[in-house]
Amino acid sequence: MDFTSFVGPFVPEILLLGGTLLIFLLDVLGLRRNEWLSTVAVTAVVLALLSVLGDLGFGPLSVLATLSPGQIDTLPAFGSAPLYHFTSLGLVFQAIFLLSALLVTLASASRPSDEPGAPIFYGLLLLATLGMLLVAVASDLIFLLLAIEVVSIPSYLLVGYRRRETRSMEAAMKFFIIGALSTVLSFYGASLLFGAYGTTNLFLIQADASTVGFPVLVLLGYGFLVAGLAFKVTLVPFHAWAVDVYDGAPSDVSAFLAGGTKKIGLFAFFLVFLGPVLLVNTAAAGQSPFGGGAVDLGPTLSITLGVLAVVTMTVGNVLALLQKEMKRMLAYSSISQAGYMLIGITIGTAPALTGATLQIFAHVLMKGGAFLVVAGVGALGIGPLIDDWKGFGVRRPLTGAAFALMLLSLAGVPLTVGFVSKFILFSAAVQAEGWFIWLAVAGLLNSALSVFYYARVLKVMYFDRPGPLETAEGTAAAASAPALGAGGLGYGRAVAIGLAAVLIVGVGLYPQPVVGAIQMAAQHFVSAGV
Amino acid sequence: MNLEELAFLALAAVAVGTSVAALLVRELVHTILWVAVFFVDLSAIYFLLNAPFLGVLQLGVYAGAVTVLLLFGIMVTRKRIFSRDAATGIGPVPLALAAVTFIFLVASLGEFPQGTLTVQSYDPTALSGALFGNYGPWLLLLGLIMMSGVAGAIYLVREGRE
Amino acid sequence: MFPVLSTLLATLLVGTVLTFLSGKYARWTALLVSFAFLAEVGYLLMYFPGWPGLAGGVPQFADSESYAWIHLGWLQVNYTVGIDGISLVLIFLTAILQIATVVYSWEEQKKPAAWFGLLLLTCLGCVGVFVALDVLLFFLFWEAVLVPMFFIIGYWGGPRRRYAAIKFFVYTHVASIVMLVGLLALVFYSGATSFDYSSVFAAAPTLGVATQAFLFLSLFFGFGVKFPVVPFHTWLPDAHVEAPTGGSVLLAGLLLKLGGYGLIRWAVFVLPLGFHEVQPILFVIAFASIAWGSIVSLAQRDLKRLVAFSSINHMGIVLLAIALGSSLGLLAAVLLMFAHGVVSALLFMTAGSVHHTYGTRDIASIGGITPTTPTLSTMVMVGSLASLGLPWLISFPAEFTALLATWDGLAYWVLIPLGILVVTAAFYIWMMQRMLFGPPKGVPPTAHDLPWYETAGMGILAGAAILFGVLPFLLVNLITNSPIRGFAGL
Amino acid sequence: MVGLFGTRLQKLEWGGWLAVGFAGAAMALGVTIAIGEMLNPGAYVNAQYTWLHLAASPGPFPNGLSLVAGTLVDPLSALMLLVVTVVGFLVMLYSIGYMHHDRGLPRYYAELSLFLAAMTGLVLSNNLLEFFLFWELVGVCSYFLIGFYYEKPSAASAAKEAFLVTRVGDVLFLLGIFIYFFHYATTGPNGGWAANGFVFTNGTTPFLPAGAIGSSTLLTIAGLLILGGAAGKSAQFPLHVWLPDAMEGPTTVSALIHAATMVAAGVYLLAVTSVFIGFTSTDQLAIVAIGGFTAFFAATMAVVHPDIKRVIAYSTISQLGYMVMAVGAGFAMVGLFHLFTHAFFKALLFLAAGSVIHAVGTQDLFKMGGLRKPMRVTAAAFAIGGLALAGIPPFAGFWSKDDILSAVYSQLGSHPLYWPFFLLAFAAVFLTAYYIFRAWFLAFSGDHPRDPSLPHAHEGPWVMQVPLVILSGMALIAGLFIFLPNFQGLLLHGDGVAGIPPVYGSTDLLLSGVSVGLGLAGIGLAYQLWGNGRVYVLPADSPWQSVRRLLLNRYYMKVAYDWIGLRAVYGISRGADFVDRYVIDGTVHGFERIFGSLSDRLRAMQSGVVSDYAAYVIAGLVGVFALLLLVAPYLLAHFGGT
Amino acid sequence: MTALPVAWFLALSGALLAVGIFGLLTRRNFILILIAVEIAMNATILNFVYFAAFATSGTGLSGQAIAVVLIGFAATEVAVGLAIVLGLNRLKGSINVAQANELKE
Repeated sequence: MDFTSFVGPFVPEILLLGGTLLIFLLDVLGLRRNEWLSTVAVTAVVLALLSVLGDLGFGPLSVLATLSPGQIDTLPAFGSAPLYHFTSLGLVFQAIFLLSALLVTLASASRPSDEPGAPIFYGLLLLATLGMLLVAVASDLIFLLLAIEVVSIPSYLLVGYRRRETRSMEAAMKFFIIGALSTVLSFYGASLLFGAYGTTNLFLIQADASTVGFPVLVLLGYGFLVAGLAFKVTLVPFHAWAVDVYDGAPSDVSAFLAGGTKKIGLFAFFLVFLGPVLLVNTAAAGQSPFGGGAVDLGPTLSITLGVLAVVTMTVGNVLALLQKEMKRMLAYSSISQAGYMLIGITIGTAPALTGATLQIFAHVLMKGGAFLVVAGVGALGIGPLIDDWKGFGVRRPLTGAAFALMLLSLAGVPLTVGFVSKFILFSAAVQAEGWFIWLAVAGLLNSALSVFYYARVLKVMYFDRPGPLETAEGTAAAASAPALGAGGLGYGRAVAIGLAAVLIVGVGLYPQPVVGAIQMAAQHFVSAGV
Repeated sequence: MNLEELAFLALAAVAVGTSVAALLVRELVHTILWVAVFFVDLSAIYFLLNAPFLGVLQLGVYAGAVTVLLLFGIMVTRKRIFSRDAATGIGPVPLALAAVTFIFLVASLGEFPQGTLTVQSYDPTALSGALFGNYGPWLLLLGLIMMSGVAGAIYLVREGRE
Repeated sequence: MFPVLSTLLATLLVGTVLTFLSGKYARWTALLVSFAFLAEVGYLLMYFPGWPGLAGGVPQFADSESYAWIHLGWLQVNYTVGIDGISLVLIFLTAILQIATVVYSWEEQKKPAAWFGLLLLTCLGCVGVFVALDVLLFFLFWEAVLVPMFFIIGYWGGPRRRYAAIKFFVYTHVASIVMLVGLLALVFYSGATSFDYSSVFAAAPTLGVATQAFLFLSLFFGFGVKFPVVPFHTWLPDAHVEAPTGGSVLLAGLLLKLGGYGLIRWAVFVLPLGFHEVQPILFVIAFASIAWGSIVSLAQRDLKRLVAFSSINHMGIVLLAIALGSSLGLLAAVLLMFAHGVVSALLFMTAGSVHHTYGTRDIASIGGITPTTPTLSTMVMVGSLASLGLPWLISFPAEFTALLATWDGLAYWVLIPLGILVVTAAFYIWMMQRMLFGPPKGVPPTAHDLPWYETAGMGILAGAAILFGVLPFLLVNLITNSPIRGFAGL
Repeated sequence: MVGLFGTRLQKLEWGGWLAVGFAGAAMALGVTIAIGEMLNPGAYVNAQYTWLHLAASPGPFPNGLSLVAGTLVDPLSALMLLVVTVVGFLVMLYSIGYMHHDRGLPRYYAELSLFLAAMTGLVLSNNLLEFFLFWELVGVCSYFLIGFYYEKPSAASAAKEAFLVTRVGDVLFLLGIFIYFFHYATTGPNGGWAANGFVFTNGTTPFLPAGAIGSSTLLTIAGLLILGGAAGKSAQFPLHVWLPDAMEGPTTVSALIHAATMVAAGVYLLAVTSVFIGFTSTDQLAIVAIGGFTAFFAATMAVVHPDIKRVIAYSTISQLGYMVMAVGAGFAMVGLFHLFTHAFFKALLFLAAGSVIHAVGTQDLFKMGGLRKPMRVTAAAFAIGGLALAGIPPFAGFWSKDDILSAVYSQLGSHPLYWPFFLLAFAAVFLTAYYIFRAWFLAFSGDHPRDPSLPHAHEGPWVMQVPLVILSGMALIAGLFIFLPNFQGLLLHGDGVAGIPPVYGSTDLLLSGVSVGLGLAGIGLAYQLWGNGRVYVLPADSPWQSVRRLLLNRYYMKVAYDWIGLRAVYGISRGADFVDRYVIDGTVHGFERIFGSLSDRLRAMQSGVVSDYAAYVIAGLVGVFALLLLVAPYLLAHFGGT
Repeated sequence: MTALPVAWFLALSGALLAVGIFGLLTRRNFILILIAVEIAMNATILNFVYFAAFATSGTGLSGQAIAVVLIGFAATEVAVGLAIVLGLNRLKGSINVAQANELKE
């Protein structure tokens, strides 16, 4: 294995690693100004993004491609057990991950230049992003789980990097404990699969469960994996940490968690479960030891994931209904959105994956963008409660409009990318026929339910008058806040929010380029297997 | 029942016993002791399974480093080392959850071949070759994990100026 | 061919943006846009080539345009628009209401740019629904209407506007969602090659009767809530009462029409077998709406609430006419939608004027307002009499046709809507007796007759009500230039 | 011609005269047309326009559907046109004097003109639909004119009542139209409606061959519905309650609309229907029954009423009953003849009454008295009108009423049930004579008003007197028109299908004698009780007191209607409103509450303690196992594969 | 040549996992929780080791490699966990996780 052929495909990852190291170097040198660090981070992310887009063959960017077309979507020879493997869907996900990192780093550029902990923030952020990119190329279970840990460990620390804040540290503690538990569960599941198949390679594991002779062991293994990965995806009932963590973490980190790292769980779901879900045995692999009927891996997993999806979206929405704090409301909404995304893998067809991937893309923009706004308006005297946003939309029309747009997109209102993604996802569910239509029904009813609390926020923002107290406090806080451009948000953040908003509307109006690319990738993914 | 089986049963009993004891004793320092025994016990099981490299690693990392780390943690967070943990009950719900998990797990036991199987042994050289060859990326990932973990952990515990 | 429909939509879109940007000159921009739009609609009406008829059993449309939008193999969505008589007459209604509303709210002081912009946006959504010939495009516009209306109710509305806005938004959104499931199932279960109307239309007959019935019901739920039909109507009184006058006008005049239009275009024409299966259900619901709307109106003290419930009654008649499934019934339904659009808009304007002239809409607490505000009184009378189906005003030909069709289809069941006509007359006449006549009561000394812009806004509608009441064939000829002409009935 | 009247007149000074001028022009045209029709039947070309057109399509209208509007002049409409335009002109003229004190005159003249226009349109309609359009327009004008003094609550209330009660009739009428519509859509000439719509043919040929009528249940029902419509407009029992209350309007309006023209429209409708479509025998019986009963029933209420206008109003109802009866008996033209004469003498009575009211400012008969001397013209006019009403020859009422009685008499053989109504009609003759002269004696006889506070009475201006004189003349001679051959021709209506009874014009002497005798007896009784300023007071312990109360309270029907309208319907409506707010909307709120409490409960699980979160994770793990190993296999076994 | 029944190992690792889970759910002391996680982690590592030992196909070696990596990973995890413990202790003066419940609902 010569160096270029090993390193070549990993240009984006190496860019990020280089960025990290440079940041740590600057830290050591004492150059800790936020502007410099963020410039490094943004540059690294942008370069990585360009490289990934080049690999995906986006028009003129394809000159930047570091992967030869033959390296993408080519099946490895049977029997070989590669640990990583490039798929176009993986590249799409890399682009999505990098987009979320880009939004966060851009927005963070607006922080005060003497922001404490900036080096560790950017360093860990880039490292986590690097882990995310690695998740997207995994083709081995252990590689996948370790890559997830490359994301998780920096995430725990990112949540707690405001080490003087109790809330931040408490969130880190909760995140860590539940994360560690989930890691154990995932690895335990992987060990069971390893026991059943004698390998951890996902290509090899995709063999028929019945040929292995351990149908129940395999099911248990997948069960552990579901539980372990569900932590990342924040499926109910594995979700409880997420709300506290999104709430307690600095909002920019929340944006990164909700918009970015959560999605690696979904891609992991794609990688791990797509094969089994698509398996439909005519003859059942075995009997359930507890009675009740035959064990049939494909449909069994599909039903389980479907139930989880419905439970997740419903509970997430119901929890969000009466929530009084903005960040927690967004967190609950994020949980319910995970339920929609899970529909994609439950169905497992290329259209469904397309829908889910687009939903993930949309969620990066909507939820990430929303958290960025929340993070930015703290300086404008907006408190944590939803009621603190009274009259916000009227007082700050542009920011308000962007935030409203994100909420509307989350609610799935047309002309936004949130609508298109749900539309394609639910179309795919209907198109798959069978019981999957009920997933679409449940999802749609849930999105209707969700409208209630998004509309409530809009109500507060536009229809409620701010009380004198709130206004006074807001004015005072705004006055004491450092002078930032772009309506108090800072230029970097304004650009990030603007970028998200433009993409929300742009892709919502003309989704064809994005959706077309995703669909092609998903098609390869499904037809080639992992 | 042959010797290996007897040895396994003994080691298994010790493993379960020490782990339970570690969690139930109320003196934190005693807990560390029990845990240390548990780690050593597992190391013995690895030796039983013809995996001496792992056994050694277990002794070094777990019984050594991890135990010390934990002890260190107790020392730092406690005013007195020998202090009792706040009483926490056993709780029927956690017990039931753990038990049900166990029951689900052992439900698959029927699929395993009855009787004994020969334990394979692997050459540590082959293992290291694999670790730095085919499975190299795992180690690389581990390296990334450690790097971020160490960097972040140091930042967190450092009494920085803010 | 010149893309006249896209121009139509673009006019409103650009107009909306310009209005938003034009600050205190927003009303002039809005008026200009409205006139431009009216001119374009006039052009359409003048050069409407007539309904092209069927090609291979599939209805064709005039001025149709189609551009690829989302093409994913299994999912072929196009931007496809086109019109026939039904859509054209409703677009015409939109143009009338738009200009009337803009003029009526000429002196809007509270964020005028946003107000006029949102008004235009609502109209844009409605026109979009009327011209869309693609499932997704249709749904898109359908939903897009909700957002501006949400803001209109919530920002400019009455004391309970926040509650009403959310209720309106959530309630109708839930319905749309059920409808979306139906639409998706319609496309995919029928094996339509694309989301285009023609393709869905051509593929739908392959569906079995039971499937069609289910699909029809799910679509009907979406359309029915917009209608609204009993018992899914409770968003309407709240929304109407709390909405500002302009909002109520568009809500009653246009948004309710979306339900009827959708039902005709996307359910009745497309799923005749399912339609036939669920026809009895539709009848029951229609009769219930007719009776309920009218009877409950009688007990209302709030003028707007009264008109709101009367809308339920009228839209119940529309549903009844549609449910008959005859060409006469469909004609009546469209005619009645137009009529109701004009008349209810007029009535809501009068309610708004009553409110800000006398400070209340409580029928019982004001009386004898005629000497103080004769113009307003006249408008109330014209509106009420039109709404209760007086000949020479626009509702009559529509209601007459509807009842005629009902007799044709259901014989003596027509007694229900006929009998209810008396109740309808009763609550209007009673309202007029209490409010307009008798000794003056609750008239503030400062009350004076309407300002010119309100008179003009109402005048446009009253004029339309009289013009098309006397010359209904103008509309009828237009409406029958549509698949109604070839509708085989059931 | 129709359009001219819609002009909204702005200036008070000349507005009234303008309206009078147009009315005069209309009268000239109307009279010309009527005479033209008399001299040369079918002289006028009938115009026709398509009003609503539906192209041919499958379904009920294989040839498509056309609703048309057009005009038709035939003897029927010519006669009616004559009445409408002449009385209209005279009333308009009278108004100049009568109304000059009032506010809102432009509105008055505009509405009155619109009414005349609508009435003319109604008369000239050539199909039932167009007829209905004008019918409703007439009703609305009536509504506005009754409510002319809208600041009086009683006027506003009366207007409402009139509208609603006639609305009931209208609804029935509309349903009747539908039935005819569809009946003829399948069986009518030309195989459908496409060719000529629902058009009355030009007078000579009934729409349907006469023989085709008789048995069809549907047609019977349609006939009854038409009767319902007519009953509403013509204030026949049980929809008569609105007409007395309609006297809240200006007296001129009462004279024109609620005596001479609009209320007669119901009779005209029946006549038109019987001529062009025909009634079944059941219908005929029902019409006779309603008419006969109403004639008697309304007369009884007039006997005791103290209000001069209401006495005349009840008399109108009663006389309309006669007309309806005639149409029911199969002699539409006789009914119309009575309509013709009645229009003159009843307008005369109203205008005379109006003159009295104008002079003394009250409508209460018991306050008046001795007005004969200061108001000679009025007294004479009222007397002539009264004689005409009482059916004393040679006044107009005699000829037409006598014709009706003999027409009904000639039909007595066709059904035994005709008898009681015939007798009731006869009894009503006596009552009529009694009450109208009771009113005359109360108002005019004696020496001075009973209420001394009344202002000194004097005659009105010439514009008020001239119509009185003209109408008096008409009341005197209109009945004699019957002897004009051309007028006879008009009544014969072409082929005489629904023309004049065989006994017409000659003397069924016995019948006439009895009728005149009853009339004279009635006058005599009135004189006995009320003549020369006498006031007859019914003894307090008389058994007739309860009857008097019953009559004064109008048989409690208005009370019953109010109860139904206010208590029952409004009660239901309030109940429905309650259900709407709290049950239907409550269900919506219920969902809200359910989700709300669910949300609260679920959020309570978010305890903030990380151990709990870990427990959820493990519970989730167990749940996943259960799904995988228990639930999913069960589902697969019972519901098949994916 | 050692020979052992595979199922026993699974039972043992299952039991250890259950103990770890139990400890995780019941203990409130962060360090005890950390220990419980490590017990469960050891169960996992044990799984890889014995499955590798009883593997019939040639890739069994990877099981041991995984075990090596996991041991390293577990150590890192403990280090990170301890860092968080210390941070928490510094702010709240306690490492009782139940007392860190500022964030809820």
